Amino acid sequence: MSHLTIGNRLEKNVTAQSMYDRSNSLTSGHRACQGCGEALAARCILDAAYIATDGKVAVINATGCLEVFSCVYPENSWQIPWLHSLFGNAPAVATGVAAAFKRQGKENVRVIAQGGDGALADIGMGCLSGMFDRNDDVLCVCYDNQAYMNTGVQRSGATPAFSRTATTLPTGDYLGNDVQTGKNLPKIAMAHGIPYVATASVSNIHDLEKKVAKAIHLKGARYLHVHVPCPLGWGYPTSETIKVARLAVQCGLFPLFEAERGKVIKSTPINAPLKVEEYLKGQRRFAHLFGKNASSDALITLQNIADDNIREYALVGDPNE
Amino acid sequence: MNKPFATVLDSATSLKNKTGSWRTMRPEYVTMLPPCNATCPAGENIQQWLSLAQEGKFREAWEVMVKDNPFPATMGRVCYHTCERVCNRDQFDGAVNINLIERSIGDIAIANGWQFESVPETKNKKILIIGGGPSGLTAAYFLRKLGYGVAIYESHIKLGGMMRYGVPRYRLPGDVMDSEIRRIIDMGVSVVCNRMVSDIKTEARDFDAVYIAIGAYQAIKASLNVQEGSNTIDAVELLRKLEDYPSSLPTLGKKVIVYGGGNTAIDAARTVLRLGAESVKIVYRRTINNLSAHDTEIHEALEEGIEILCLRTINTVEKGKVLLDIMNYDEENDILSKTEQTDSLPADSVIFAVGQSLDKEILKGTKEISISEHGVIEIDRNMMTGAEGIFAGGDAIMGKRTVTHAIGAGKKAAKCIDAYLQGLEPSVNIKNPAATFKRLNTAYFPQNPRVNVSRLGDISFEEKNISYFDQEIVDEASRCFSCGNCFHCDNCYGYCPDNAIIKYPDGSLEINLDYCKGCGMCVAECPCGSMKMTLDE
Amino acid sequence: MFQVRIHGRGGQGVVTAAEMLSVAAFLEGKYAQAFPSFGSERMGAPVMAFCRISDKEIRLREPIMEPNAVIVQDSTVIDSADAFRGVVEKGFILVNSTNDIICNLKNVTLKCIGATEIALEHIGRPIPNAVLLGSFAGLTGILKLESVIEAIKTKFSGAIAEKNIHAARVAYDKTLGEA
Amino acid sequence: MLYQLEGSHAIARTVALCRPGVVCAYPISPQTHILEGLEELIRGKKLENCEYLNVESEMGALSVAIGGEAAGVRSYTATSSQGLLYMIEAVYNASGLELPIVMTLGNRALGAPINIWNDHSDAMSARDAGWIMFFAETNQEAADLHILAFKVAEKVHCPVIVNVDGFILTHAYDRVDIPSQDKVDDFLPPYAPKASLDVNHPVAIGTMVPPEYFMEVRHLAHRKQEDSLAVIECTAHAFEKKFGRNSGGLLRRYGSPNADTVIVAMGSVAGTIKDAVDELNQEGGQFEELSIICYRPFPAEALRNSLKNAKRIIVVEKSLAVGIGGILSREVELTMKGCDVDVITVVAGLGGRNITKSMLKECFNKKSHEKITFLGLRNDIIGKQYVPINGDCC
Repeated sequence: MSHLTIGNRLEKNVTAQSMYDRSNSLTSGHRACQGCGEALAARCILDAAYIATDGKVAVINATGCLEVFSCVYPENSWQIPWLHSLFGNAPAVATGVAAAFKRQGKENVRVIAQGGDGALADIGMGCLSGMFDRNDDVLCVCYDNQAYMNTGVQRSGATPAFSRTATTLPTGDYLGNDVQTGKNLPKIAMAHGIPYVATASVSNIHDLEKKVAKAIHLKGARYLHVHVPCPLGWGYPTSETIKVARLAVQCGLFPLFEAERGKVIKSTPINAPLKVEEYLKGQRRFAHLFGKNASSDALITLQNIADDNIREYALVGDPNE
Repeated sequence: MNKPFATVLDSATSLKNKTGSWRTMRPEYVTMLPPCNATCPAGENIQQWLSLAQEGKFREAWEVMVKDNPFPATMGRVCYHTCERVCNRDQFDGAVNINLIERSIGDIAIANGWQFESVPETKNKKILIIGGGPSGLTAAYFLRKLGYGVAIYESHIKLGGMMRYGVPRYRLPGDVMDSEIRRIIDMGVSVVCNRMVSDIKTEARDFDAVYIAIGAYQAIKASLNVQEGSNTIDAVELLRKLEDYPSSLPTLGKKVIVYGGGNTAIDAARTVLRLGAESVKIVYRRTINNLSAHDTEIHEALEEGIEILCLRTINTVEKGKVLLDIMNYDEENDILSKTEQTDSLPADSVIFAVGQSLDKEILKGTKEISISEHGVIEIDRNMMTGAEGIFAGGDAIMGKRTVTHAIGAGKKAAKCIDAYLQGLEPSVNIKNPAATFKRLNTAYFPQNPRVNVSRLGDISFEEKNISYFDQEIVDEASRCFSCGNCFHCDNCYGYCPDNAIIKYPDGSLEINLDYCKGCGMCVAECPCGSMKMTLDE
Repeated sequence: MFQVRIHGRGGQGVVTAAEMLSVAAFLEGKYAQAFPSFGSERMGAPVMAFCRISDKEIRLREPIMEPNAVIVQDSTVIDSADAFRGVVEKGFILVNSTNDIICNLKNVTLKCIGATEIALEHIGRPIPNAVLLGSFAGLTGILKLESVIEAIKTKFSGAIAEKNIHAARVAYDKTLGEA
Repeated sequence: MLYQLEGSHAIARTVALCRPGVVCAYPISPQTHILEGLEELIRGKKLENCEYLNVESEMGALSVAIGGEAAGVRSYTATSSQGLLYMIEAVYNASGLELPIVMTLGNRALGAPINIWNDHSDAMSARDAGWIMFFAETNQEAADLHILAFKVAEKVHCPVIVNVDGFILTHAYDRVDIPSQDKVDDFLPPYAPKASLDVNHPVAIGTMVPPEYFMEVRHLAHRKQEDSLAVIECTAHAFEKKFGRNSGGLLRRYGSPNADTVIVAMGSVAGTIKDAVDELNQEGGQFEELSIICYRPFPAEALRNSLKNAKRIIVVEKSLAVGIGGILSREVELTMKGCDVDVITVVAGLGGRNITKSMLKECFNKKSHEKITFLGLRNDIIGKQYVPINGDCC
């Protein structure tokens, strides 16, 4: 018996994902890769939103893997109202939908804009920032798989340091994506002072669902940044998506927290942080940091990033508390 | 107005895209044999009753226990719980306290007067069981359940065998044992105590089969020099006298030496401490690591102040003292040899606990029953002796003389006798593959060390009340990893990116191969290793 | 068709003046078309605006090159903007100035009026456009003063409107008085 | 009721009468006064039940309108020039999703060089985007076309751009009749979407369409636009019946009915051309003016019928396809294929260059034309600045 598992035979419906009659907002037959973290996270988030709103939720999807694998004529995997417009405009379209619902007196129908890190951190950041700026009544969900997966794993503004992508191939002295680059989208969201910003991991469905349930009913602009490993882009066996996501959290590289009006109010503790190597070593995108031409400097740099997160978000609780 | 062509689609039309065709490997649910179950001499389904205990279903848990073992309260006290030694959780944060849970539930059964179902004697066949110890009683229990008539002839004045005469009362209170024996007898077993059997064949005439479960009561004599005037007694005899005729106990004096390294030696030492000895020393020929007694028993004995002197053999017992040879033990080659050195210890009395053997007396009249070179009754794989219809089991046939093994033997004997009487071969249990630690995904089990309840208190024959409270049972049982057995955590269902696991309203799960792409996430995230990937056909 | 060109600097209400003129004409049942010289001029830069007034629908969309009247809101732009260019015979030139202005055109009525001074006195701000429209009504007789006053009301409200109207009336009377 | 109004405000007030539920825009000259006007009407509660959104870019503006329309609410936006280019991806998207958004385009040149003045380059950049495109001649028509645009858009489920010449119309004060709310309501019923985001009937909008079906999607879009021609004509008749004036439709003819020379144009320049044609005909000429009001779908059949007796067609257009020449004129030429008629391209008014009546008259009077004429081109500059590139490969 465990309280960390998705369900619990002694307690019904501990999570939306454990319900035998869950909504399966994203249903079977979609064309996501085997072991897709994004497909899983999307279903979890939208099912949680579905329950929290009694089915009154509509989704605006940016172009990207999620859109391409879920809705190719004549096969649609969605079981909720869903709209795809463009790569860079999902938050703005969602604003329009929310405005229309308000106009129709249907503000109880909650609007979610969703897309990948490319769609939101890069090409759509203007529209995202505008949506935050106006405090539009939209929950924006970013499925962060840290590169442009749909086009073949190119670097995005969310690609981590030293990561190998098709456009940051380690060669010679070049160790993959440069340090001191990239965008911290949750912090950018927080800087807008919007009502709610949270990070979540597909490896912690309980936490993810709680954050969705909270965020979905708040008024104004909300942002949820979800870490979704990609077996293809990151280079690990398809069965290890949850494991990789879990390790990212447990080493401190992906801190889980909640912020309200720009201030962190809560973080999820990791009691015994793992070394970043535990997370990195199973992924081909970091393989050049290990083995013959291993770079201890790079590992130290990444460990420092994790350690900074652990300090900044107080991930290791004060034992006196 | 019709929807725009192609750009607008009804929901869930992708269901016709059967992504199962992408798969090369597929997951399947498996049931693996948890190490606790695998190692239990009585063949208990520990994992299953722990699972029920987690749910607070103590009656159901007890019902599962007594499917294999009619003595939960007894076993929860005297079993040396090999299950805990192999428990996968031992590699994580401490084995589940299986023994104490069993005892606690056994006690609840006694307190609530839960009884076994009385089965009519539908088989019209009678079986004689010679010996009313754990093996004989267990055989009686299972045979009654199968509808046979059963009679037990017991040579002692009370039933219980080694449970009564080998285990001291501070470990197993008489009322607990009596309750569990009574429950079996109440199923309709006829019992004759104080009845020595001298001619098995003659006795067997009125029965369709016989089960010899006479134990091993003959104390093995150590080859040493016992001088006159010295005060010696066999441990078996001491314990029996204490049970049946306490007044006939010899005076042991203040300083007592116990000779031997098994559980009986420890039992005897702790018993004489309780009888008033001031100093009790165990003399053992090998090193402390080689003691065959159970670790917890040794530990408790030491805690009670008993000294264990290793690498010593008794050469001579004199009045008031023993003379010892100091030994050398080559552990690697298992060679024990005397050194030149000697030692002596003051001793008001010496108790021998160097082993027991079968009392061959009753077998004399039955030539077909042969005795092995190890001094036990020889049986075939179906537990039958050389004599047709006469079976044997328990301490009389084997080296591992524990109550738990005896119970296991009694259970198997009943099965073999049943098969024999029906002219069949006994069914063979096909064992599932082992649920090893590395199959588990311990990420789902937060550190939660086991809760021990202290056994120590005043040194007396009174057992301290150390059963778990109900909630403690639930909490400790909840530590079970459920190795290799689905505990319905729904991880497979919740983590499947393709919704290729169907969950039914009753919680049962099924893999929907129409959509399963074979990513293996369900298998990887199964906490208990009850799924595996297999090549797709 | 009567065509008016207004010159001035950004911020002086040149475009507003043209619009008010068109509104005044509209109120008299005429067709009118007002439009600025489009550009991205900032405060202080020379600007122009135009107004056509006609009894028929106006379809022409070209800038006014041969105006029947020119209004100069700021006399310092006269040279640089060539403000009097193309004024037709019997045309009118109305300049916001207390000095005499030299004009070489023949058969053109030139009138100078200290509109900024009047604006400062009656409005309190140096915005001469409404003042000049009052003077324009008096000078040309193309529009009634009452129409100009109604047009002013569409651009200003409350006390500001009253002050502008008063200043326009003063300018109208002054222009007529000096005629 | 008649008003003397700035064109932008006439448009804003008319759009408000159409009761949009979502209005969003991003400032860009010369469209800006329209959104300011609407903002004022909405905040002042003259237009109720409407969400006004100040967006961060034109991409955001049209995207918000896409969202609003997809959720089943009449949505409106406006832009100009670079703004249209900035949102062009969404322009194609809106028509592909069959969302009947109405957008005003305050026509303006495209940079570089940056130029804020009027021409039709922006409209031409979106001519193949699948939107219906109207061009307004006057501010009255600019206002009226918005009522027609909503009506047509929602009938055929296709977005509409109403082209209004920047500054020339948007900033001009003119007499405009603003109809009553009752009349507009009567003409334009509430919006009934073809498909929308509805929790009771969930659909997915905006699927990916593979090669097996894509051509059919495009073919259907083309057929729909062709069918829209009749709808546009019929709606203009209905409008005339309701409001008592001719606005919109496919095209409009003016002048001598059997003229040798027909001047084809779009937008406000038609007014100046009409004055020129009147004068030329008074001087004994045979000229006719033809305005294309509905540029997309292109009214080829109506145009061919109107021009079948012409000897000479002069297309005055405010745009230039560098490397090929006229755009509208080429389309007219293709339309007249097989007829014995000269089609002459007159590129005029680029980047706000004045188009005067006298320039036009002179041009129309010329007996022979170059294949392409740049009206009012400053040959002194060209003479200095044009240096032929020699034909070598390096």
